[in-house]
Formats: sequence, structure tokens, C-alpha cells
Amino acid sequence: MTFQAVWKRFKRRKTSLIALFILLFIFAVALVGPFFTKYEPTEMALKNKYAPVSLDNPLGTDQLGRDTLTRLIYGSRVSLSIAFAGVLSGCFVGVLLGVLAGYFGSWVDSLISRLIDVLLAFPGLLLAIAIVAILGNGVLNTMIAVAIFCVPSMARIVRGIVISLKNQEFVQACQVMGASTGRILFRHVLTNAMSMIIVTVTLDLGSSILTASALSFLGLGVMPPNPEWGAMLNAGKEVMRSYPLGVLAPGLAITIVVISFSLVGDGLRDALDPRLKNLKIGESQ
Amino acid sequence: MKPILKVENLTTSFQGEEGRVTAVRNLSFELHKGETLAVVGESGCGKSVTALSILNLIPNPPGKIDNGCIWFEDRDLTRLRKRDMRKVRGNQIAMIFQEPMTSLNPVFTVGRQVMDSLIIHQNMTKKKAHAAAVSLLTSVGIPEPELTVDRYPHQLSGGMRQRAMIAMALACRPDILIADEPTTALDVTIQAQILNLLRNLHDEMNMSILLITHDMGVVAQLADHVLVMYAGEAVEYRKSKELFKSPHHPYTEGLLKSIPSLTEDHLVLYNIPGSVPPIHAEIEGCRFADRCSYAQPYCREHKPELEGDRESKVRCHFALNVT
Amino acid sequence: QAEDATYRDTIVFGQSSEQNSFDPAVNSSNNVVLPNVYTSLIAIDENNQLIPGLATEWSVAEDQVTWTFKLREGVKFHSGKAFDADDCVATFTRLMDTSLGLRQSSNYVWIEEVYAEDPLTFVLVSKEPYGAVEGTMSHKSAGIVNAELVESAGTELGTTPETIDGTGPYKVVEINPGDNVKFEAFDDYYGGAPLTKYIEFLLIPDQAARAIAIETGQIDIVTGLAPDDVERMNTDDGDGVEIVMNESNGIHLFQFNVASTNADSAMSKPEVRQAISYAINRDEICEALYSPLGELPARSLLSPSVIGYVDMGVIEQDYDKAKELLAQAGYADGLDISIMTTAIYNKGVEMAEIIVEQLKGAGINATLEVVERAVFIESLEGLTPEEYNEKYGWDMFIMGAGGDIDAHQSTYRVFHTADTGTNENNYGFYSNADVDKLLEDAAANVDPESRVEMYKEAMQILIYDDPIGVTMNQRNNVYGLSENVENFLLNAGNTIDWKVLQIRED
Amino acid sequence: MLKYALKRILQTIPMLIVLSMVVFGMVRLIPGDPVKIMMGIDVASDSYEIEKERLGLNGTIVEQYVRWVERLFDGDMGTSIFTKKPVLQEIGNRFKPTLILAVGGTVLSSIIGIMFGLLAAIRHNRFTDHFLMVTSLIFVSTPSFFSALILILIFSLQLRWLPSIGLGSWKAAILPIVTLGLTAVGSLTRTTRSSMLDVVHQDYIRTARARGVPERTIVFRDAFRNALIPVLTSIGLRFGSLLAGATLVETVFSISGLGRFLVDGVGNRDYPVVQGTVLVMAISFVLVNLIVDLLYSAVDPRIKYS
Amino acid sequence: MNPLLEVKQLKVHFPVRLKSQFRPAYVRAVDGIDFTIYKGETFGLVGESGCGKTTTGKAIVKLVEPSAGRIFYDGKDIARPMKRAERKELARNVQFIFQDPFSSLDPRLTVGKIVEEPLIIHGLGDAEERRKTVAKLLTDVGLSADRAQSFPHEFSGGQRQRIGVARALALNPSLIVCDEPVSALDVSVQAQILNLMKTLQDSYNLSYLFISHNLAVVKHLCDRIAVMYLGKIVELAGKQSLFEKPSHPYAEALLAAIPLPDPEALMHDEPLEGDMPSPIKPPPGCPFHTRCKYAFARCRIDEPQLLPLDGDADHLVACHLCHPDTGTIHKIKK
Ligand SMILES: Nc1ncnc2c1ncn2[C@@H]1O[C@H](COP(=O)(O)OP(=O)(O)OP(=O)(O)O)[C@@H](O)[C@H]1O
Ligand SMILES: Nc1ncnc2c1ncn2[C@@H]1O[C@H](COP(=O)(O)OP(=O)(O)OP(=O)(O)O)[C@@H](O)[C@H]1O
Ligand SMILES: [Mg+2]
Ligand SMILES: [Mg+2]
Repeated sequence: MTFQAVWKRFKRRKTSLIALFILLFIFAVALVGPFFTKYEPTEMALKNKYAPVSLDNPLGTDQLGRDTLTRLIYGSRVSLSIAFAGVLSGCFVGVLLGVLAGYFGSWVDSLISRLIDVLLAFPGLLLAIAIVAILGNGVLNTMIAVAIFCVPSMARIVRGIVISLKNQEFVQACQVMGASTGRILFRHVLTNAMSMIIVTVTLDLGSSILTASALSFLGLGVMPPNPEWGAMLNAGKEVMRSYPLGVLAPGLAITIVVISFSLVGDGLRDALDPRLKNLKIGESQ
Repeated sequence: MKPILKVENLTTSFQGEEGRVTAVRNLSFELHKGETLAVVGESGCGKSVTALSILNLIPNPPGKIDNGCIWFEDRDLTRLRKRDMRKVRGNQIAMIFQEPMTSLNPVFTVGRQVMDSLIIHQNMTKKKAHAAAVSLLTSVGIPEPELTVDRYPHQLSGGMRQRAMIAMALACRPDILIADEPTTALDVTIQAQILNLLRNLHDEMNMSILLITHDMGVVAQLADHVLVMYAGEAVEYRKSKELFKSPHHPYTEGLLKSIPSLTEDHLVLYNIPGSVPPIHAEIEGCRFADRCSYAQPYCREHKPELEGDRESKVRCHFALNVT
Repeated sequence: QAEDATYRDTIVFGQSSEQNSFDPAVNSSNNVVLPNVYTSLIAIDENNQLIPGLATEWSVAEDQVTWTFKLREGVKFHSGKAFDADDCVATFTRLMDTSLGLRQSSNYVWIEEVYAEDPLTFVLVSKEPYGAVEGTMSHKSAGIVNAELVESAGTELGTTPETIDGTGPYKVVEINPGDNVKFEAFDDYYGGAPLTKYIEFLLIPDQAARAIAIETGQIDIVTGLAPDDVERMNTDDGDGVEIVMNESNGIHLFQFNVASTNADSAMSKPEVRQAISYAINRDEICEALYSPLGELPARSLLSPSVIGYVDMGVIEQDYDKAKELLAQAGYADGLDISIMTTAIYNKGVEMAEIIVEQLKGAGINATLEVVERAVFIESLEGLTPEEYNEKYGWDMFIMGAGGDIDAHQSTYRVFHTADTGTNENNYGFYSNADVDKLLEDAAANVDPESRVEMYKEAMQILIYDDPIGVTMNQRNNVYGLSENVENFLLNAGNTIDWKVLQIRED
Repeated sequence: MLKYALKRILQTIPMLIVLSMVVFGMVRLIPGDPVKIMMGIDVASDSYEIEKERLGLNGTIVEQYVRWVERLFDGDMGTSIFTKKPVLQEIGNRFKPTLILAVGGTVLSSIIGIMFGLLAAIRHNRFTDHFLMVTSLIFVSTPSFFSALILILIFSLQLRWLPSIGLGSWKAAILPIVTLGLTAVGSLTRTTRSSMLDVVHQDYIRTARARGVPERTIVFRDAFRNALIPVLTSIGLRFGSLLAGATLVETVFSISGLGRFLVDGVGNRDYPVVQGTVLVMAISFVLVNLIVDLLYSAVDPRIKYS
Repeated sequence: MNPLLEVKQLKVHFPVRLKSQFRPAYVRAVDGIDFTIYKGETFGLVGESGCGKTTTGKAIVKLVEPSAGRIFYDGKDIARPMKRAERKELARNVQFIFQDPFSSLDPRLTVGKIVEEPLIIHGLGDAEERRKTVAKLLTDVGLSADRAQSFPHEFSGGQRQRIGVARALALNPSLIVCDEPVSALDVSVQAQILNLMKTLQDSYNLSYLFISHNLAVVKHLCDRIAVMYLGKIVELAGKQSLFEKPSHPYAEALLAAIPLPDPEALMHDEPLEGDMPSPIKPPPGCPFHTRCKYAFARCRIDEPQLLPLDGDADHLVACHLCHPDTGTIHKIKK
């Protein structure tokens, strides 16, 4: 399917389109925003703490007089890079495992499926906490936790798709032609699974932002003064009565980004493959 | 004699990705008491849509009956209130479907589904309905009906399921039975069983059957009259015996000739060249003209009407074998 | 108060952390609970004065090592057993036995022997003259436990209500770890029956949750409030909450890792440490972070309420001097250091964040590492300088200092050169021969006046000449009370006298 | 049926074995000496060997695992470094609140989610549908720790209707359960809706219509029962995420449950606690899914017999 | 005539896990069949749904692993595990046409790519040559070559089936296994494809293994026909001989069950009762005895062998009625 065709279908869902624009805007801000901010994320003006919303401080300042907008912008870099790096690497592994299990079946499948089952026996956040318990805090470890968190559901979805594709007659036709396994996997199986993979990645991005921020909210993931959104929310909670924006800004930022990823994911699902409309995507969050 | 069911100018369409698609156009036919009318035609020509339109079961959206009347007992079914329509369904007009695998609700016992109509339409008590269900299952030839009544659909074979479907449809002794490809999903040996059953039941209960199929063999076995459809339109309506002997419409002729025969040997099968026009294509002249070996330039410009007497109608400018 | 006021039978405390044990020899949490369950020979009143506890009078003999305590008559344990000198012997014998691995044992190594002269006379002999005997005897770890229980409960002592048996005004009736502890008034308390029947301690780890809980009346007394909440509760009246605060006996401090090998062992040079100290604006920090709590820059490493305290003044920020000192030490071009902090101290993270900003003015570029509680504690568990530098390598780290009534307890262990060479007690590997000498002499001296002089001299070195760290704020004990609470008596050691505490019905 | 149940129960055993291996291996993945890790930091050198023996960390890894499992069966999960108490006892003290939260949240979200999903499916593509889908999307996308704070600000602080801490009374349970439940409403709404829409297009629904069954009966009897099957799976999975999500809610509402115990355990590097809690949570999740599986057979006769 | 493909005692059993059973059971999809296909002939395989026709076909192209037995292509055993080179070699000789014209074409590739795929896999020709070959193939199957850029969903079912045929022809095989290639199509389109297949057989010198459940179609196309029932061949004969003299009761019933498109020729025979038994637990003795109106005691115990009928080596039947005096009577097991 051509890009144009997908885009045409995607455009039809207005909510997804708006969500896409919101995400693009946030990406743009995360990318170039830091070049335009007036302040450093850690820059303090102790005299100017709890400044109200103003032109100088569009979202006010926190208890140390740091500009909340600046921190939010820097925070989007942290949150988004954790999500992207984590989800992409996790999904890569997940796809790999899913393809291996689905395509080769027999003991490979049993082995991988058991692994997936066990990983799935740990509810998402529990898994992330356990990983951070092993690895310790920090941005990198949070990414790893997010990555591992994405592996089992992706692997399971891909395994399912691959198994159903494997039984599709066009894949069998390739086998009859004597095509190599690699060719079948890459040219036929993966390309046909791709739309589902893209959709899953999109939805995973949303849920991993939730997970990562939950970790740092618990004081287990990214630590201050790193302006990750969950950590900001955690820090802002103490002074939320004096400075509600300290909680509202990161909280809403997380919510909006997660909603947007969901909507874009839904839109992509409809646009990429109308047949998948009613397919149940691996449960997330 | 007044027909029991009279369809007039039925037009049903669906909202598709690229605009509205008319699945059935201007279809008219009559079904008489005790008669079996077969509707035949290629896949997608609108047979099922016709059947569903009669019972007002067209999924809306995307589908809609745009035009036409369906007269049943002096009432126009298309204009009936929902509640009244419900009283017709399953009670006076019943329907069986093609896929016996998916047409039964997997989570309820067969008996319960058979009892359903009895409880709804005849206000039977559960106990009475249960007994009635057993006798219905017996009458459609299901072995061990007392046990089967409490079985779930997945525990039955395809043939048995289709029998159960028939039992369900016959529960209220309907005036009309609509059978949408009742044997297509079945093996020939099972098909033979079901055809046999349908014929016996028909003789016994003297109901009218609207039989939808694309298998001319089935038509020949069961039907009194045949309505041939092509691309959403009726192209020919005849007595079955006559139609097989001397088809009037070139499409009907092609259809009959392209069936490989068990009794004769042909080196090459006759075939209708080309394929059915895309359903959304608006065609000015005859919709079959592109595939018709008898077609004249005139056919492509002028739309033929379904013409003829009560017993025999054809939609062709140059109808064959017409004396 | 009005005569006809009626009082509730339960008072609920909201706490930020749990008591880690109900065994006085193990407990290292705050002083809020234990002194109300166990009483010591000597007590401390709300004015931080030593007053008779289980001992009615005490004296030291000519030899300066033999202390005799006359015990109170008719005192009963919660279990009903009568208190006598044997209980004291059992309590201290247990503390002196280092093989039991009890956390507080290290505070009792100076004792030579203890014995009961008669049932109401308890004698304690120290190895050498020891200046902090009274302070130690008033410490919560010196709470007297039931001798019979010591026998029967063994290591289980203090784990369940049945194994907690003291002479204090309240007995423990229920422990729900991680959640709450319930206390019931002990009517046979020697100081008279307490006024409120039940006291409940609720664990609410989250600061904001505690503030909301007191404001919505779900709890009656709360500690560990955020400065912001205190400010609001103080100004915004009609919210039903009152703020009570007093000076505690602790301070905040950023201590140096003197053994750091970072930047040619810069931290080993007193000039560098002095420079850092001068680069910091303590007033600004206290103003920004602690003003609602009434906390001001500390004027010593000890608190005013500690025996042995002398006002040493506050170092003012002076970037010029700091730069000059740095230049002297050879860091005219600037210096990179790393700072560790943790959130377990109130505003500890913010404080470090400000310090990082302030140090920039002196050309010191600090990187901040915020660690969890466990890492913080782990880093202080008896590492050698090599181990420490390899694993953590911090040049400066947050620390709390003080907490006890006598200067000796707050200084010797942490400022004296460590025999072990590890940071088990002397967290920053500090070592100064003069300080060592002064602390040793002060410890062996029982004359209060000359002790004070020695501690003053030591403080001069520790703060100004060869700094052990940067003193920050003098901490206050801050409580939020429902306005219905009466008779809230609090001392510097953060001990509340529960037996008179009451709360009016609304 | 019994046979199926038995088989299903037996099937979880290998699962539990692998699970226990993973949890057992967890501590071994942490860099450093497992004895020191399991003991906390202060282990005197003379008691090292004794401790090693006591912790069952002597011998080969297989021996260690076997011993660990044996001890598990004796109810011995080790001793907390921090509280010095047996981990199992500590977990026992904290299990109830978490269970109340997770079960309460599951029940609440199931009721709301199924209601929303049904309604959205019935009013497919109309305003109610869009409205409910957006609402449930907001529910899933709002971090529970954020919504918890907002609910506290409104209902505890502003309106003074409900307590903001603990789980002492039924009133106190409302806010935490609602916070937790809302996170699961979204996915259950979605599952119910899409499953309903799926079922509504099935042939047997058309058959029921053709029989003249009233629309209401079709929705609530014929369709719903079939649609319930994927919804049940989803509820089982949700229970797991609520179990873990309780951690956040417990933190905000100062509830002493398993989740907070785990987080404190991580913060304190109290690995016996972390190990025990993770194991108990994962096993609970597996068991709940087992129950859900067995429930299926009540709803879906295909499982019972085939 | 040279045998092109020889199937000997082929068995394919699939392990299946039943939900309420601990040990895996086996579906005896194909349970010991023998037949030979000669060069240039069309061999038909008919039978009811689930009797193992597709499985037989798939075993020949190695889409499923045989559990036992041998398959010789041109004298070489192809039933054993193979290296990829051998596999490719086999692919150039034996091809497959699928039943479902919708799922047998990759929806994401253009028709040109789909037909070109086997050429690329086997490294035949450069891009230009391949383009030409594809164009020729498309023309040969009756599609216009300029539609190579279209996607499968732009074609009707019949046209898609033509694409499938073109793909199978690309490697110029000698044998094509056709698995119900016309059963998803309407009669008018079915006739087109059947004619096409006949034409191609001549021009490409092909042999077909033609699988179908439609006896009329098989009769039209095939030279010899095997009737399968429950994983076994019950009758194998030349077309004429089978249709004139169906000897196995099942083959007879099958023929009688077909409704003729002639209102004058109404079916009068009582149709066959009951259903095919489950291939997981096939009945002992003759697989057909449960439905056979002639069944007698021996049928329930002793499995009939596929033997020549009345000494006619070209007409084989597995029925005790036809061979009353052969085989041993097995004792009934208690
Ligand atoms: N729900 C629907 N939505 C959109 N289009 C539909 C729908 N149902 C039927 N159609 C269209 O209406 C046309 C007629 O369909 P119908 O099912 O009546 O064909 P049919 O003659 O029964 O074919 P078959 O023999 O394959 O059952 C088809 O082209 C189909 O695409
Ligand atoms: N991969 C498989 N695993 C398990 N059972 C299988 C598998 N493939 C086929 N079967 C079973 O083997 C039997 C024979 O299947 P096969 O597809 O060969 O039948 P068929 O004769 O082609 O039937 P149809 O006419 O329906 O295509 C069936 O009972 C089928 O369920
Ligand atoms: Mg149809
Ligand atoms: Mg098949």
C-alpha cells in the first residue's frame, strides 16, 4: 500500500489527525525547544519562587524559582527518548522472538512462548520495578526496563500474526517455490506483519511513557534534578498546594502525550489495514 | 391465485468506501403458496441481499432498502413497525442460512435455540417448548433427539447443524421458508440428505420456499420456478422445467452450458467470456452485453426491461428460443 | 481551659517513618515514641533539663568512676512486675555485651561494670572518668527493660506487644508494620495515669499526604511537614491547624570526603574546603527553603540545647575569599567536584541543587547525584577510602549531625580519627590530631566548664581552620497540631510528653 | 469439565516453576556478592560462612534453587534486611490491602467498563459511542498517581467527603479503588465494545433476528454471552496490572500494602523482600488467570467439551 | 508410459492436543495410500471434506512432513528431509495451485512481482528477461500483460486464480498439484479456468494432480481418478471405468448424490446416511462400514485392501464385496 493511500485513510479520522499534530508539535519542541528557552532547566531564581504565570514564565516557576516551561521542555526530551529508545529496542527483540517462535514452531516456539508467558506473568509495572531493582536507577536503566516491558506483548502479537501468515496460502506458495526462509520472513511475513507492528509500537510508546513516569514517581527511575515528567510530578507534589502547576503541567503533559499516541495508533490501525480494525491488540499499560 | 409474497421494484444499496453500491435493482417477483422458487445467479449478484431485504435484516448502516414494496398478507414488509416485523420473522417467514457452522449461537444448546421461536411467538412454556423441540429434531432426522437437544452446536457435525437450523426455522410452521444456500457448505452426500429432507418437509407442510443457490443441480432438484439474477437484476423468470430445456436469456444459457456434465463428455467446456461488471459500475445498456455473444450495438445503448407474461419473463432485447 | 470540655479517648499521630524497633538497645529512630514506653534513670524535661527519671537522685564518687543511682519506689512495668535494681543491671549488662550485635552497644563501651547494691540502689562503674554519663543515662537507649523479659524473649525483645515491657506512661497494644502502632495508657505509671486512653501512630510516608491528613482532620498531630505547608498553616487561620516548633538538637551539614582522590586530592587541602564553605550563602538557602520552619543557619556543629554548645557564628558568603583560597591551593582556574544528596532529609535535594548553583560563583563546578536511601546508607557502611572512592567518589555529601543531649555523643564518634580507618562512623575520613586530642580530653573530663572550652576549640578547627564540612541549617522540631490538642510539651530531643497530652472533642 | 479444570491446574505448574526460577535468578543478576546482597551490607566476616549456610547460598546453583524452593514450601522466604522479620509474615500483614484494592478495582472497572462498552457498541458510531470512547481513553491515559492527587484535592481537601489516607473504613477505600479502577476502565470498555461489535456481526446474531428475537434480548442474551469471553481474558489481565498499579495508589494514599512494601524494599535494597513480593504478586496473577480460565468454561461450552 | 510420481504407503498424521486430554492424539489425515501419476496425465483425487486430499497434495510439495511412506518423483525419493538445493530442484518440477484465490496471493505485492517471484528465487534471467517472461505468462493465462502493475485486490476471483496459475507455470514444472482450484469460483468462471488448464496442459506438457470434491469437474478433466475416504483410497480407476462401473459402495453413493442440472432426472436413491467419522478415531476394519448399507461382519474387523477389480489392473477397489475371497479374517479382539 502506498504512503498516499495510508495517509488518505488516516486523514479521515479527525481525532487521530489532531493527535498526530500534537505529537509532531511536541517532538519539534523537544528537538529544538531547548535552543529557544530563556533559561537552563536547573537555573534558579530563589527570589522568584512560585512566580505566577507571566510572559517571562509562561507556566510560572517552582519552589526554587526554576522556569516550569523550560523544565517541561527539557523533560519532554528525557521522557520521549526513554520511550523511543526503550520501545524500539524492546520491540525489536519482541519482533525477533515473535518471528522465530511463530515461524519455526516446535521447540523454538515452546521455549520462546514459555519465556513470554513468564514475562507476561509479571504485570507491566511490576516487571519494570523488578528490573530497576536489579539494575538500579537512572535514565539508561529505565530505558532497559521499558524495553523489557515491551518485549513479551510484542513477541506474542507478532507470533500470532506470523502463525496466521504462515498458514496463509501465499506464504505456502513461496515455500513451494523453494524460497529461502529469510526471503519468506522478510519479504512476505514481516512486510505483512509490519502494519500491526507499527501500530503496536505506537501504542507501546504511550504505555511506556506511563510506566517510565510511574517508576520515577515512585523514586525508582529517573532521579531529580533530571526533569523527567514523572520525577517533576513527584517533586511538584510536595508543593502542589502552593503551586498547582508544578503537578498539573507534567501530569497533563503525560496524559496528552499518551492519549495522542493511542489515537495515532488507532488511526494507523484503521489506515494501514482496515481488516485489522477489530483485531485485539495486546493489552497495554 | 394471489401470491403469498410479492416483491415489487425492490432496490437495496450499501454505503461502500467509494460511494453507494446498489446490490439489488428494481427487483420484482412473486411467490405462490406451496411453490418453491429458486433464485440463482453468480456470486455477488444480490441473492442474499434479496432474502435479507424480505425480512428487513439488511444491516443498517451501511445497507438500506431504497425503494420498493414487499407485500405479505396485504402488508408491506418494508413499512412495518419493528415490533410487527418481529412477529413475522421466524413465525410466518423463517430463514435458514448458508453457514451452519456460524449461524448457530455457540454458547446455547441446540434445543434452546429451537425453543426460542416457540417461546417468543407461541408463548409456550419452557417445558412444552422442550418437548416440541425434541419432536422437531426428530422430524428433521436427527438421531437421538432427546440427547441432541441438550448438546451445543460445536458438538454436532455440519449436516446435523444444518438439520438443527431447519428444525429451528420450521418451529412455528412458517408460511414461507427462505433458504439461503442451505447446502453450499456441505459435502455432496450430506447435501443429498438435506435436499431430500427439504423436499419431504415441503410436501408435508405445503409451505412456500424461496430457495437461494448458485448450484443449478439443486435448482433442478427442488424448484418449481426459477428467478435468474445477474448483477443485481432479475434477467429471467420461468418454470424450472422450461428454463432448463430452453433458456431465454443468453446468460441463463451460458450458465447452464458451462456446467461440466456427468452424463456427457465435452472436450472444451462452454464458457461465458469476461467477468461480472464491478457492482458500482453504472451501465447504460444491458448489463450483460459485454459478455454476451449475441450482443448488438443496440444492447449497449438501450436498457432491456423484464418483460413477458406471469409465467415467463426475460430481460433481453433478443431473447432466445422465444416462439 | 473550660471545665466542662470533653476529651476524645484517642489521639492520632501522623509520622513520616516507622520506629525501626521497640527494643531500646536497637531502636535508632527518632525520640518521639520510645521515651514514652520505656523510661530511663534520668529524664529530660521540656526545657531540656535533666530531671529525675527512674532514679530519684544520683552522684559520682571521689574516684570519678563510680556512679550511684537511688531508684524510685513502687514503680511498675506494664506487665505488672515491680521495678528494681536488677532490671537496671539486666538492661546495661545487655547493652555492654557487644557480642549480641545490638545497635546501641557502641554507646556503652565505656562502662566497666554494673551491679545492684540493694533493690533500690544501682551502681555503675566506668572504665575511666567519663563526661557524658548523665547524658547517656537520659538517652532513650538507656530505657530500662524488664529483666525477666530479657531472659525469656532474647532476641525477640521488642518485636510484639507481648515482648515490649517498659515503665513508661504508655504500653504498646498493637503493631501493624508499615501501617500503624497503637498505644494504650498505662494507668499504673509512676508519674500518674495518662490523660488520654489511646494514642495511635499512623505511618504516612508522603509529605503532601501528611499535610492533607492534618488539614482534613484525619490525624491530630503531624511531623515532617514541608515548609510550604507550614507556611500556609501558619498564615491561613481557621484551618484548624496550629504549628508548634522548637529548636532541635540536630543540624544539617554537607560533609567533605577528605580522602577524595578527585582533582589531585583537592579535598585533602584545608584551603579548598574553606573556599567551598565561603562560597555558600547559608542565609539565602535557609530563607529559600526553611524560613517557614523558622530554621536559621547553624552557629556550630552542635545545637544550642546540647551540653557543650558554644556559638561559633555563621560564615558569610564571600566569593573573593573563596577564589583566593582556591588560588592558594592551586585551583585558580576552577575545580570540578561531585556532590551527593538524598531526599530523606527535608529539602535535602533542593538544598544541594542550590549549593551547586552557588558554587558556580566561586568557579567551582559541581555535579549533583541524588541517591535513594539504600545507596546513602550503603555508602556509609564501613568502607575504606579506596573502596569509597572507587565505588562512589563523592567529594561532598549531605549529613545530619547532632541528635543527642551531650556534646560528646555528637562529636567523638564522628569527628575523631577512626581506628578502623573506615567511614563507619567518621563518614568523611576526617582526621586532625588537635581535634582528636581535644575530644579525648573532653570525654574524660567531668567538669562542665572546662569541657565547654575544649569543645569550643575543637569547633574552631572543625568549622573554620580545617573544615570537616559545611554547616547548613539549625533544624527545628516542627509539629502541626489540631487546634483541639492541649498540653503539647516538646523538648529539643524531639520527645513529647504524652501523659498530659489531650484532645478536646469538637 | 473436572478433567479440564484438572488439566488447566496442572498446566500452571511448569509455569510456576519457571516463574520461581526467574524470581530466584533475579538476585543473582545483581552484581555483587549474593550473601552480602541478601544480608544487607553489614555481615561480619567471621559469621560470613554461617550466614551463607543459613541463607542457603552454599553449594551449586541448582542445589541452591532446590533448597530455596524447599524453604518456600515451608513458608520461609527469608528475613527482611530492613525489618529483620520473616518476609512471609511481613507479606501476610500487607497482602489484604493490596487484594482489596486490586479486587475492588477489578470489580469497579469491570462494571463500568462492561457498561460503557455495551453502551458504546449499542450506540455504535453515534455521539454516545464517541463520548464514551474518549472518556475511557482519558481514563487509561491519565497516570493513576496524577488522578489520585486530583481526586484527593477535590474530594478530601475541598469537599471533605472522603479520607485521603489509609484503608481503614469503607469510606477510605473509595478514592483508592476508584483511582485504580479508572485505569482499567479504558481497556475493558474497548474490549467489550469491539468484542460486542464483533459478535453483533456474527451469523448467529442474524439468525436470532431472523427468528424474531427482540433486539434487547439479542444484545443482552445472545450477543453479550459470546462477547464476554474476550472480556473475561481482559479482566484477568487487568487484574495483573491493577495488582502492580496498586503500588502507585498505595504510595499516594499511604496504604500499607504489598506494592509499597516492594517499592520500599527496592529503595532499601532489601532483596529478600523484593524477591518475596515479586513472587507473591506474580503467583497471584497466575492464579487469577487460572480462575478466569476456569470461568470461561462456564460461559463458553466449547471449552468444556472439545 | 513412464511413472512421473509414485506415492507408496504415504501416511500423514498430525498431532493434535485436545483440550481435555493430556496426551496428544493423532489426526490420521492420510493413512497409507498408494498411487502413481504418469507423464502427461491428469490424475484426480476426490472425496468428502476432510478425507485427506489437500494433505496428500501438500505432502508431495513438501508443505507437510509425511509420517511414513515414500514419494518418488522421477525415481528419486522426495519424502525424506532435503537440503535447500534439492528442495529448489524439486520446486522446478512440481508446483502447486491453491484453492483460495484470495489468500494465495501476497496482498502487498503487485501481480508482476508475484509472478516474477519464483524466477528471482531460482535466479532465472536478468530483470529484462524476467519482465518478458512475466508478460508472456500473464498473456498465456489470459490476462493482459499491462496489468502487471496492479495489486491482487483489483482482480476478480477468476482472474486471481489465473495469476496463481501463471505463478505455478513460471518455473516450467512438469507436475502441478491443483488443490480445488475452481471450487471457490462461480460456474461460469470455473469453466474458463478449467478450459485454461486444459489448454496449458498441452502447450506446457504438464501432468496434473487434480484435487476436487466435485465429481463432474473431475470427470471433465481427469484421465484417472482416485476416490478417497477417511485418509484411504477406496477406489482408483480410469475415468470411464469409474463412472460406468463405480464398484465401491462409497463411490457409488457419491455419484448418486450429485444433483443433476436436469429437472427430469430427479434423485430417487436414498442418500447416504450419517457423516464421515473423525479421523482421530477411525473405525476398525473398513473405514466406510459405519455408513455402508452393504456392510457385514467382516467389514467391521478386517480392512479391505486396494485390489484389482475382476482382474482389471487399472481398476482398483478396496471392498470386501468386490473381493470376497481375499485377505485374512482378523479375530475380534476382546
Ligand atoms: N453488509 C454489506 N456491506 C456492503 N456491501 C454488501 C453487504 N452485503 C452485501 N453487499 C454487497 O451486495 C452485493 C450482493 O451481495 P449478496 O450477498 O446478495 O450476493 P449473493 O448473490 O448472495 O452472493 P453469494 O453467492 O456469494 O452469496 C455484493 O456485491 C456485496 O458486495
Ligand atoms: N496442520 C494440521 N494439523 C492437524 N490436523 C490437520 C492439519 N491439516 C489438516 N488436518 C486434518 O486432517 C484431515 C484431512 O485434512 P485435509 O485438509 O487434507 O482434507 P481435505 O480432503 O483437503 O478436505 P477439504 O475438502 O475440506 O479441503 C482433516 O480432518 C483436517 O482437520
Ligand atoms: Mg449469498
Ligand atoms: Mg482441502
